[in-house]
Amino acid sequence: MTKLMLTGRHLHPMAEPAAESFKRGRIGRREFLATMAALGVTTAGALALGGIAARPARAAEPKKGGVLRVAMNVKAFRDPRTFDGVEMSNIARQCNEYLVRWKRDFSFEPWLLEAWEMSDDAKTLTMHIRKGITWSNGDTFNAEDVIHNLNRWCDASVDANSVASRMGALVDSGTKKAVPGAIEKVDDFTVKLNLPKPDISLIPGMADYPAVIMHRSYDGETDPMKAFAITTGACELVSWQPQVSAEVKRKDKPWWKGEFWLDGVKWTDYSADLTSMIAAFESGDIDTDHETAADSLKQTEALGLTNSEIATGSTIVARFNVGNKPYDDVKVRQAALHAVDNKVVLELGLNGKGKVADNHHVGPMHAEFADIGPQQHDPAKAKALLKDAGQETHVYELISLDDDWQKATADAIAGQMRDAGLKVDRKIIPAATFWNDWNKYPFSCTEWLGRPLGIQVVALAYKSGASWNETAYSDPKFDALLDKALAQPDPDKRRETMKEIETMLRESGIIIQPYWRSVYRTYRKGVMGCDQHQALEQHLDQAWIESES
Amino acid sequence: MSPLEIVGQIVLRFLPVWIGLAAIFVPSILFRRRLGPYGKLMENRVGQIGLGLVLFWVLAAFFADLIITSNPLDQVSGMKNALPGTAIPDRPGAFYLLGGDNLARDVFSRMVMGSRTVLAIAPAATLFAYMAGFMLGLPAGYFGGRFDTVFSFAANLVLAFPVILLFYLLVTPEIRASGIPILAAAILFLFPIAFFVLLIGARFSADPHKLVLYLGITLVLGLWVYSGLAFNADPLGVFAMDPNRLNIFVSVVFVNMPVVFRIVRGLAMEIRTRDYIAAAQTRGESSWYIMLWEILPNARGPLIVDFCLRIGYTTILLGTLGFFGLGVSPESPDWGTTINDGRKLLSVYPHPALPPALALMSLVLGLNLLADGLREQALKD
Amino acid sequence: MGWFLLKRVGLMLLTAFCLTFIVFALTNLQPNLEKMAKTLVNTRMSDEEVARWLTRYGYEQPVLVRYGEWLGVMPGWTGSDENGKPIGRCLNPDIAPEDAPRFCGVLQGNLGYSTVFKAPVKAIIAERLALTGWLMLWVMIVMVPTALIIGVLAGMREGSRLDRGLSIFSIATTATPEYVSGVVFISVLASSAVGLQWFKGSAASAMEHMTFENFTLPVLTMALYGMGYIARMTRASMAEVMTAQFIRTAHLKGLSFGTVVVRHALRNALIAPFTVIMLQFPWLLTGVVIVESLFGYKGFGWTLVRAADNNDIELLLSCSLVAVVIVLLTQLISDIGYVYLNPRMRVA
Amino acid sequence: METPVLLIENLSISFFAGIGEIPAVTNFSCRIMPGEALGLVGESGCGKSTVALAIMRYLGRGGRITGGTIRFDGRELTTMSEPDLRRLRGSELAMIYQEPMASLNPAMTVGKQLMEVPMTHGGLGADAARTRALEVIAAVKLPDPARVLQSYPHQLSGGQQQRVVIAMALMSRPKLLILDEPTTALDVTVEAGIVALIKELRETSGTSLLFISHNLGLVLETCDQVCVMYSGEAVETGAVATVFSRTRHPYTEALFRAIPLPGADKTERPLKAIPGHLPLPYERPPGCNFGPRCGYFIAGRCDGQPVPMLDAEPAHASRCLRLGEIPWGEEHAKAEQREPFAIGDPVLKVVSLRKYYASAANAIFGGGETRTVKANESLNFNAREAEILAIVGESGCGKSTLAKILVGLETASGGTVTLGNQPIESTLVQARPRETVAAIQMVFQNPFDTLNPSMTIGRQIIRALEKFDIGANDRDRRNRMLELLDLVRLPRAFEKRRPHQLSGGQKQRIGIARAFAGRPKLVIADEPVSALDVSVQAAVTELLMDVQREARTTMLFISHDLSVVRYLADRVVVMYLGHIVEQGSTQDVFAPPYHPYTEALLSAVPIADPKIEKRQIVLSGEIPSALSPPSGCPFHTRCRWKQRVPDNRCENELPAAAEVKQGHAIRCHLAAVDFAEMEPVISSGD
Repeated sequence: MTKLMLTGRHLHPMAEPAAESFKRGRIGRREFLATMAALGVTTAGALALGGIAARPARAAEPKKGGVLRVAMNVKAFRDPRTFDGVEMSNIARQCNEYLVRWKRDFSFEPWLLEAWEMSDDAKTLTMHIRKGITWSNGDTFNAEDVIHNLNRWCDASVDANSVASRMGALVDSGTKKAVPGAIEKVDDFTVKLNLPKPDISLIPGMADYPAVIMHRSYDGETDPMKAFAITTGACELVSWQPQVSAEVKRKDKPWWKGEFWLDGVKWTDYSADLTSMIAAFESGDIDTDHETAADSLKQTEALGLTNSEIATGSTIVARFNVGNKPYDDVKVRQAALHAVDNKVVLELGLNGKGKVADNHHVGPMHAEFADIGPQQHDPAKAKALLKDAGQETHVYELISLDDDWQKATADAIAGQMRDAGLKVDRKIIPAATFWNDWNKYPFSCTEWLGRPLGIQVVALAYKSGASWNETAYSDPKFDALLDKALAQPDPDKRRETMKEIETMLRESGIIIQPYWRSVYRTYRKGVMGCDQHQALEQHLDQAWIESES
Repeated sequence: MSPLEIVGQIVLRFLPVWIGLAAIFVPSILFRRRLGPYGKLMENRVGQIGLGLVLFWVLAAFFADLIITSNPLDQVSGMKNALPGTAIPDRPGAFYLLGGDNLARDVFSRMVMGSRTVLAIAPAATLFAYMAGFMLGLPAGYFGGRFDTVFSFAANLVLAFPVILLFYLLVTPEIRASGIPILAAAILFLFPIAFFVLLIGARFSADPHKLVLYLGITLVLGLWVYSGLAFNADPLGVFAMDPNRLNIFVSVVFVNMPVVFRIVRGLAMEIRTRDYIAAAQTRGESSWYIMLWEILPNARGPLIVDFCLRIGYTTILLGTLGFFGLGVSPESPDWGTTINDGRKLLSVYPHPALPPALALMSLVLGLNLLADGLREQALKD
Repeated sequence: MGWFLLKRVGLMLLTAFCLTFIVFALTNLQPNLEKMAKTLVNTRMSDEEVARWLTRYGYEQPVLVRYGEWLGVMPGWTGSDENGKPIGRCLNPDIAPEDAPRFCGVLQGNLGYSTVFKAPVKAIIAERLALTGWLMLWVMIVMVPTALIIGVLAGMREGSRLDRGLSIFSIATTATPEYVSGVVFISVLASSAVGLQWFKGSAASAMEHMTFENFTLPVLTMALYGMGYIARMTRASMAEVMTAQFIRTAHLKGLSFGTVVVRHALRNALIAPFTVIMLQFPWLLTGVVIVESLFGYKGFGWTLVRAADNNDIELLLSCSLVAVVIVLLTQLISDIGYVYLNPRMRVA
Repeated sequence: METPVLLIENLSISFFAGIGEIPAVTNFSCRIMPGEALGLVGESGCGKSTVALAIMRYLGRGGRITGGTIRFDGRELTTMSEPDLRRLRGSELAMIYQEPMASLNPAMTVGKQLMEVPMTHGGLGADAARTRALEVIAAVKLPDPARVLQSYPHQLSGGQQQRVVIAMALMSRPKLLILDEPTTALDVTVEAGIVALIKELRETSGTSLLFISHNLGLVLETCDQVCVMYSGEAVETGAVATVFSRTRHPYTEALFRAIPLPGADKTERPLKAIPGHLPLPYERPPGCNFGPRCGYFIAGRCDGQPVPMLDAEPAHASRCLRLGEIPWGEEHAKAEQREPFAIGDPVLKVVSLRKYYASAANAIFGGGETRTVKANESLNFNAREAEILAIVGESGCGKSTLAKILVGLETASGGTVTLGNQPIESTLVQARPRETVAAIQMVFQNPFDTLNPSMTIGRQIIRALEKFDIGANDRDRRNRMLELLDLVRLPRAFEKRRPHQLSGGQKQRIGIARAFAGRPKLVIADEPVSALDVSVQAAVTELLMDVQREARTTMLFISHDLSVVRYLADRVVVMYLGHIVEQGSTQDVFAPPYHPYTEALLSAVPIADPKIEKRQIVLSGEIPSALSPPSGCPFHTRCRWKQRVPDNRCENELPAAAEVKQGHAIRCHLAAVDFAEMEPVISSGD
């Protein structure tokens, strides 16, 4: 019989209702899997509960050897908890590992943890650490390492520690450190987290890219060679030259997890220029890339390369900052929403490579998604709303990054608004500068990566006064609804609240959220197992080179 | 549409340009004997071709509204990367003659409209660079001495800067926020006013009535344009400059200025040894009169040639800015930006990038040929 | 001669001083510092975090003081990081803080540390400049002789059909910017779209080993754009020399056309283009930026763009230093070379 | 009978350009016998150089021989193949032209350029070629031949360069040497040296010469035969003495009337300019080309048919139909005599004027050291109202600096200059009051440079009027401008023209009009006619004098041409290296006693009158550089009288200016006895 829970405990009470929702089609596959993982249900158990057939085993037999050449921006290494791009983690993750891995099928695989279990009230998380893993210096991987990392993650006083926000309930808002007594070492291989309030997002948080597990001696060293001197992973770092390239090679010693097929991996930075990456593919200089822009797919196909696709919860929003006149007037904002046909934005901005979204930043991939219907596309109404607001002459200035698809999307939105008779100017700010004021621009486009739970993003981005609330939207009623939703572990129950939240969000008109993106990775024939991941992670332990180029 | 039909349609769309070209060229060739230096240009094949190419784009920019088939910003669903000659859905009889770009906009119309942006910025920026070059280069060349040393040093300083770095430092939003471009514009745009004030002042110093009248007109007009361009504060709202465009404009002027300075300075140094300058000096003419009325008109030959070349160079420079993502404005149909946008998909869709690239090449080529023709004519005299 | 060199070196230093100060002032504008902090720490940092970080790392001192530190005439800043460890401009993990020097600027031979590349500026500049050096070398090898041949052939018989053809060709090359020709070359000669995959459209592999395949296109792109100008200068110079009286003298001495061209015209005709060729070096620097970005060749130009993009202050300063030195050095060589080529300029 | 070295018969040359065929030379014939020298004379544009280049078969693109034959030593040149021509050129046929500097390859040593000739033609090895080069260099009297061979052309002076060019032409002992205005670009004393050299070489080598010049005097000195050209044709040929003493063509006669020969006098025998101008090649009149400008023209006859060459006497031919009817040699200028003219009080007083410049030693590698150029050294002279004071001297003597100080383009380093009662030596023109500015004006040397090319003639004159505060309003000034055009005898329609539409003489008239616009007290004329053709020179000289007389203006006439000075000036100041070496009335200066320099200058001036006898005094050496002037007397390095002065005083001591006569001062150490021994340089043969 399938082992349902990761630990020995009996099935979590919330698991079966969730499975029920899934079977009725109220939540999607990946949302279901995410929920199950959060509760500590095994993947196999989740599959069984959800009535999903397990994936067939690999068709081909992996081959050992070869260096995989990857095109990717090589950003400078920094303390992993402050990573602000998945690219950094993709080098780091070959050397050091994560407690949990978010797999391509949206399930969570225990990695350095062997198992975890969530108490019924969702306030206690017990983590069982995998035994038999040793650091490259001979130290045994144990609770000390995990606690060291947990404490570092929870230190919100450190600038730009982005794991702190993922640790949610563990962080004391006063001291900006872990809540005293929350992290409890049970024994050398068991750690218990005692949460002051229920939090169902911890395990997904630990799978996120900044949560690399470093050795207990790690203290913020920024030289990657020193930082990765002691590792648990399959590879060791050979070089890490920011902006240029990075290289790892397989260790001589066997890896606890088993086989790592590649001899090594070399990432080369081709900057953001698509042409040079295509040229690199053509020249046979690279085997695969980090991400392929939707617009380039046709080119890569023309080159006879393979594209791997995955739909994600990543999206872009054109948001108003209500602190700026005339966007304090909901009519002006609504006019824009009515003017834009999200379908066309998807077509022109992303080459149709995604799903149309409905301007409320919760999607069908989220467990708690409530379908409130598509945004009404009504140019006449848009014009009328603007007239009502007395802003007929207003010129919207839409700001975006100069990144290709983001720029194209913003241009498409601007085009739609113009079609409806609104006046729009476009302004582009280079990536390096964009973030200086990203949350203060009156009307701009921001990219949001997908998170396993729908409520996660909404709480992060639209709650009054939240540090990433770029809309300056503030409504006590909305905040109350958010609190309510956050306290409801059951997605079905949460859905009712979500319906209100989604409706309020859309009616407030603060965001145009045209689509959910699909992301792509391209690789040449003869390279196996480097399919794109929903969070752009590179799980290269699964990759191997069938034939040299 | 077949390729032939596309070409035919395009030729037809350019009808106003053909008429304009004919209206300019036929009388020019007929009366070339009476038209002085310009008429002589008509006897030079290279100059004729160059002038033709330049005029083609000038007229295209002028008649752009008549030529375009779609609004250059209109995005039509279904026309993304459409091939040349694709019919527009819901608009019977309408086509994207050169296809659609990545945002489903009409490449043809964008190329035609792009000529406006290019021809609005490049010649104007070159002109401003010339004004500044005159105001600094003439005295430097004419007087020499310490003034020359200081300004030549400054010019060399700017020239020692890698152009790209300069642009990276000048065209960023950070610099815009710091107000430096406005300040620079405030100074640079003063040069033309100073130029005309001195020009008139030197000429009519003996005639107070005319002096006051002309100076008054110059100052009123000049300051009016000035308030609009430099500070975006034109009380009547006629002259305005988008801050991003102002920034680029100022930077381009700034980069060109030292080169023009050096040319003007060199010419002034050469011409000041002429007897007619000595004659003017022995008449007791003021220095500015000599510089602006005696030296400058006689330096015009090489200056006009360089002016043509410089417009071409500035056009390329604007394209370079687009290439580095520092371009005019995101949706602008200017050629540099469209080339850069189009090149990303070049290997599958060459049609969005090639027309603006060819347009840019032909304009710059035209300017170069024109300059060459002018130079050859000057040598023959 | 000695005095002349001294004067030029002095001028070079003064120019470098002024230029770096301008670069320093521009890169240290508050928004630029903020941008830098965000790229270095985290793009979504809050304003307070940025301010704290800037203060901690010594960026909040007056610009003049910091420029002095860079020059090495002011003692480097010191402070402590969030963990209380001593940090400072002159500190280095390999040396105990007590033993670290007080001054560490350009005067002490320290060009600083690149925030983007996380390495000493000196090492980066040396490595990248060497790469660009190769590119420039090949561009020169291709461009100069071709341009001179075209120019001489065209100018030899001014107005002939050969002259017309070559002149139009030279004009066309100068009218085609690198970002146009490079793109066209890639799509025609290197992409599978056209099918002529003669060369590689990416020069990234040329950084390790240059081959005909991976280095031709960048070299060609740059050489072509620069060639027209030199060719036209040579042509003009040649045409002028060909009308000179001493050419007539040579003809009337009974020399053949070929002898006249080679022995009498060429040397005189090449004096002017020499200056032009030398002054092409600084221009190549700009071209190099475009071509290196286009072909993914990580040389000096590419470094410059990276540094500028990320407001890497000390790297930018060194880049501009290099630029100044290249510009002024080529000017110097051009001046001296002109004198040596042109006997008229030599002291009797 | 001997074969002529050169025989040209009915040669016609045309240029083909965009406008069509332009006939440059029509029906030209001439002959040079071995050892003979033929002078080809005519004004610019008459086709002299074209003939020379046609002989070399080097007409350039567009130039073509359309008819006739050129036989060189019996061989037909017009049809000769290019390789044959090449063998001829430089070996048997050599050519020298006007500017020596431009004729030499600046990037090659003199030696290499010389050696090239025998190595190409004689098949000589390098060593033999070098030996030959040394020989020839010595033959052209260049000092230190070995050093010369290693020099680059720019390291030699203009005179030395021309000697090198001559040497190069002589390297292969040519049968015919063509000299195209070989001395025009040189100073008079240097020119005299070259002319002497040419004469000598002719005697020693027996080479035939084709000597092209616009200067009749030079031709007289160097040639046996002369051919006068006008508008593409030979109009008169014959032996030099015959043609010059028994002129049989109206054009040749008119030329002689236009040049200031020693007999000319500004009041009694003024110069007579040739009216009209040289017709353009494609606008030649029917019949006689000179017809429209000829005083003996008879309509219907002279313009009826092409005029053939007619024999006036044996070996003397003329292209004039009325050869037998014209009363040749008769004086007919009496009606145009001028009234003698009274000279007033001193207007300009120059006392101890000094001007020093600081000059960097070397432009590029120069260090901090600067050297002082002493351009003017203690100048003292006066100029009176209505007087023409000539300032004479060769290039570098400081005359232009003096002019600059007077007009206020420079300030003096010392001394005083007083105009009227006003000291002006230290006031720049900008600081001078308008009246003073208007009071001192200048006429410039180069007519092509004196007018602003981009302004209309009228505008330029009006601007001067504006600056001089003349006329109450624009209409007044325009009227005044038209009057000025009348004054300089130009049509009023010129008002709207631009300078490039005017000929050199016309431009110079505008320059005169402009200078006289403000009724100046003092006009400085800086070689105003030296760049003009002979016939135009006369007109402009006369005009200048008329205008000056009418306004009673004082004129400083700067010139190196002593014939014009003798004709025009009331008094003469001779300058050498910044010093005034002699001054006095014209008669006094042109008669002994002379300053040794004046003596040499006088001797150097070629005179186109076979009746005049001239002592030949050729100055040795070069004009010293103003940067390192000789100590003592500046002229001592070239003075032939030096040994008469004891104790090396000339080397060590600057002589004082001593009056040898009332108003005639000479700055020389020579004693009165020596002065008394001096003979006139020029004497009339009768």
